[in-house]
Amino acid sequence: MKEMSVVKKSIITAVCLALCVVLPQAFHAIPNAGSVYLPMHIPVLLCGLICGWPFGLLCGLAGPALSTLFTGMPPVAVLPVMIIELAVYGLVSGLIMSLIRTRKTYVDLYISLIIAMVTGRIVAGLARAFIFARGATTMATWAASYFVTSLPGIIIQLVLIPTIVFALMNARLIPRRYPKSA
Amino acid sequence: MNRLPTGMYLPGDSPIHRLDPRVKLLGLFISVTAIILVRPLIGYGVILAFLAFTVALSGLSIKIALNSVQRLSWFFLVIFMMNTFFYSPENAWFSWWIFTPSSAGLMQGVDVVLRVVFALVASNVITSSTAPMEITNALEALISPFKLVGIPAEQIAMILSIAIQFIPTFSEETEMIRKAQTARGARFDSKKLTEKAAAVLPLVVPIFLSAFKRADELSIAMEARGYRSASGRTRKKFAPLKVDDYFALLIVIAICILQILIR
Amino acid sequence: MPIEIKHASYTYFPGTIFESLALQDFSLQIDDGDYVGIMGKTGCGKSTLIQLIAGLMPPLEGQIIIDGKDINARDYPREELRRKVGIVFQYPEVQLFETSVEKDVAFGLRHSGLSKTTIAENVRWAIETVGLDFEAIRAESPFSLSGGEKRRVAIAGVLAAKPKILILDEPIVGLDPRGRAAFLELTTHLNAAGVTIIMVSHNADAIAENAQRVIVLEDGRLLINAPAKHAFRDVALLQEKGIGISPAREMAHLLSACGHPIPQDTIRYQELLPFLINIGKGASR
Amino acid sequence: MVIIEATDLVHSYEFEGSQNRSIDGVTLHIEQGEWLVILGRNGSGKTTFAKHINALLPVQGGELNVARLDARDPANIWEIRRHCGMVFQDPNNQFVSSVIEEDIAFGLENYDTPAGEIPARVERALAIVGMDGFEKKSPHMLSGGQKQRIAIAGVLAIDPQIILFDEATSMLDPEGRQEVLSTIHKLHAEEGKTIVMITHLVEEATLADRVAVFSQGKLLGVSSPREVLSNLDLLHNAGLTPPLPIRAYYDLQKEGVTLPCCPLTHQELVEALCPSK
Repeated sequence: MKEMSVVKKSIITAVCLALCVVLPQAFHAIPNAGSVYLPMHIPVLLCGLICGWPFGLLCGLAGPALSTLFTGMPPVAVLPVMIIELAVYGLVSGLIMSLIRTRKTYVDLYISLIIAMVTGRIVAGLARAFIFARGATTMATWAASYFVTSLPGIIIQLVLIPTIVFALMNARLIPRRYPKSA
Repeated sequence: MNRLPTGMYLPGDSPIHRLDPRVKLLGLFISVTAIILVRPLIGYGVILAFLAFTVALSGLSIKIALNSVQRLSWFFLVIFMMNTFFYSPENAWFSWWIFTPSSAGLMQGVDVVLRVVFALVASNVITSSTAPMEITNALEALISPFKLVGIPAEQIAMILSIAIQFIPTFSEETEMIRKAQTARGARFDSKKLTEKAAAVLPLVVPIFLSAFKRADELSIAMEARGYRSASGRTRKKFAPLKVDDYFALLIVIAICILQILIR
Repeated sequence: MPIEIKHASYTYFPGTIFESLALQDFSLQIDDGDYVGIMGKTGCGKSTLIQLIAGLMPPLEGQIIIDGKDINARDYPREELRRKVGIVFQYPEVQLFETSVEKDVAFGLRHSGLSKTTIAENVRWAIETVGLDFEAIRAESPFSLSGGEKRRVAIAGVLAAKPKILILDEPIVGLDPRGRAAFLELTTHLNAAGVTIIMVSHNADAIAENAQRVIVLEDGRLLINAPAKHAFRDVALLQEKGIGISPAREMAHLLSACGHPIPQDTIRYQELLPFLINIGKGASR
Repeated sequence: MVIIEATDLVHSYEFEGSQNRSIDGVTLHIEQGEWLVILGRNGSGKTTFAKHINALLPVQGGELNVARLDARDPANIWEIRRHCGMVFQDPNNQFVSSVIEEDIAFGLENYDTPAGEIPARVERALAIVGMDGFEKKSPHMLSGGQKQRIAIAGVLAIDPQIILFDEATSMLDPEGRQEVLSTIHKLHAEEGKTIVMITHLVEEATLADRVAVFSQGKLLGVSSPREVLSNLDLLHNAGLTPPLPIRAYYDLQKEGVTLPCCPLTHQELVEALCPSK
């Protein structure tokens, strides 16, 4: 397996960032999809998994801001919490992916994804509770907003992201993680 | 897609359009801080007057300045209701189950919604009057001091520039893919959760494949044009700030300080 | 099933500074089993027209009527339209997404209500019709195929629903000569089997050699709507408007100008050749 | 003087564990100031060959010298790319900025050109491709042909001796194709650039000084357009379709009518058939 060059990783990060702006717009065409599908999470998680933590972190930090700049969504008021949440996704997914090697690509992907998704939600909940809306959030509302209402989004991401990674490998657009493995 | 995206750059030649993008970005940051800090009623008046003045000066219509406010109406309604009904059980009008509507909550709801609207107007004015590339360049200038702590400002600026450059291409392509899959019978409006997940696959998988293919081709094209890394390249030079720029910066800083003083 | 477009108008971004008119009071009828070539410069409204026919967006004014029914009426069955009208967009290979070729081609039939065996038959038929070996390719990932094969699989994905109307938007762009020839042969083959073909192309040769009727658009209006034989009659007009002319027609025009009158409805190479032979024999004599 | 010198060039890529030859022993010399067209079907190896010329692919076997630099030496990569620009197929995948002047400056910045020189060189490059006045515009708002001309200007700004066109007209409408072809003509005639143009359109080959035909990784032949295009067997073996005048030439021959020479264009066929005019 050939490692991708920094130039290539940078451009992949750039297209993931562009998709942070474009995907939520595309999902608007689908009735009330934005809050359910969490479209912006997908490019950030993919960027972390494929390009590593520094690129994933950048994608998470800049993606929501760029989207606000271009489309007005997410609204400025929720931007800080969202940036923190997405930055953690990009960072953690990349970190875990570089730490574990089970010899099975999909196992690596799922472990990294799940840890990233849980950490991101915990950190975002903490940030919301301690910095942005002191006292106004309880454990219950946190759990409700981050796990229950976004459950469909979580399931979709768990289906979608590995599918995309394998499709990219088959198309030879990214190198295989393990040569000739499933 | 038969609607313009909000916050899209509208070329013009107003005093706001002509401001240095670094000043505009910094100005936006300071004004949003001022909006968060605002406390007494008179403070709202100052912000409102300042925003009205900026919108008038920018030559953009009120409609553009208020762009996306209407689209967010349900979001505002939710914030407003949540605050009204859950804010505080003290001095509630009545209490039923978990609902404790109060006038303090009502005020709080109005307050939050107003702040968000203000921030939206401020960012709409800036994004509508500044070319995205100018914003990236300004960002590069503003984050370049962080190079001292090892953050590669040029590389980040390059990535942002390429991202912005790809946005219109991806928007068109996404729309095309959506239409192609609709014509093939894709159902994006299914109710069942599993079907919902299945319905986004035909849209999202092609978008990523196409985007990564474009990334692949662009990285080859960039290398063919001699790109090695972000360092070792010609440095961008920024024009010095003009009198107008200093003046604009002074106004926003003054407003921000005022908000702190009258809290 | 005839297609009737009645006074259709379409404008992009109405009411903004980016407003642009795509179609203006446009009326047209396309008969069953026709092979229509659509030409015109970029931005003339061709893409808008075919998307309106495919029911992907409603016209701002006017009606699109297929089989006597307004396809944008509230009670019109969309599912039926999707199966009746197939549309192959430019670079259709980008729409591939499934894990295997077979699944991707079957995608359009998922909600069709057809039985499993019928679906399997249709999929096999579609893959074989585009000239691929079904058994060899069915389980492959569509992404690992070559560019030409990907396009064929994508087209099979549209054909699998056995549409009665097939719309093609610049289908041969990027294909090499053999790929082009094979694809154009496929369209005439389908047309002979009764499928209405509507093909948008800049390639005048491909249109002249295959289409029965030619439509030329200019600024959202109909410039020419005539049987293919007559559509290329006015060479001067087409040149002035920047519309391509089939090589055979151009040759006929040039030879007519130097004293060898060749009928103006000579648009295909095989029609031109006897005249060339005659002229050549005359010249060498 | 020879500017590109490929001798017995070989390249194979690995796919799912097996080795596939994409070019197989190609020997081709290209003269300075020449306009060479490389004809071939998709997968004939023509793009792989071109990617070697500006060092986008490393030399695996054989020899390659570009502008008197040995392409096998990794130290020469950047110097070779400076002498040899490349314009790609999809006009949308070549831009790094949404402001044209910044995009054109990109190549110059890569070679650390003094900042003061950049605006003049950007302006000159835009003037050559006939896009002056578009400095502040976004490439996205342009037509396909205009986008490709901007891409050409981006390559031209670093003043390479050789410019490669990898099917640069294949995604354009006839108008855009004409714009790009006449720009290439200008680069060749007025700027003295060596042009290497890859295409599968036989019509485009008529414009060149010489035509090289690739098939299955091999160079089938290289000669003047008239000689190559009138070689029906060669075109057939390469899977290419001759344009109307050449088809007519052979069909007439079958009928016993032999024209003095094989016509390449419609005009030449008319002249051959109407000798009086």
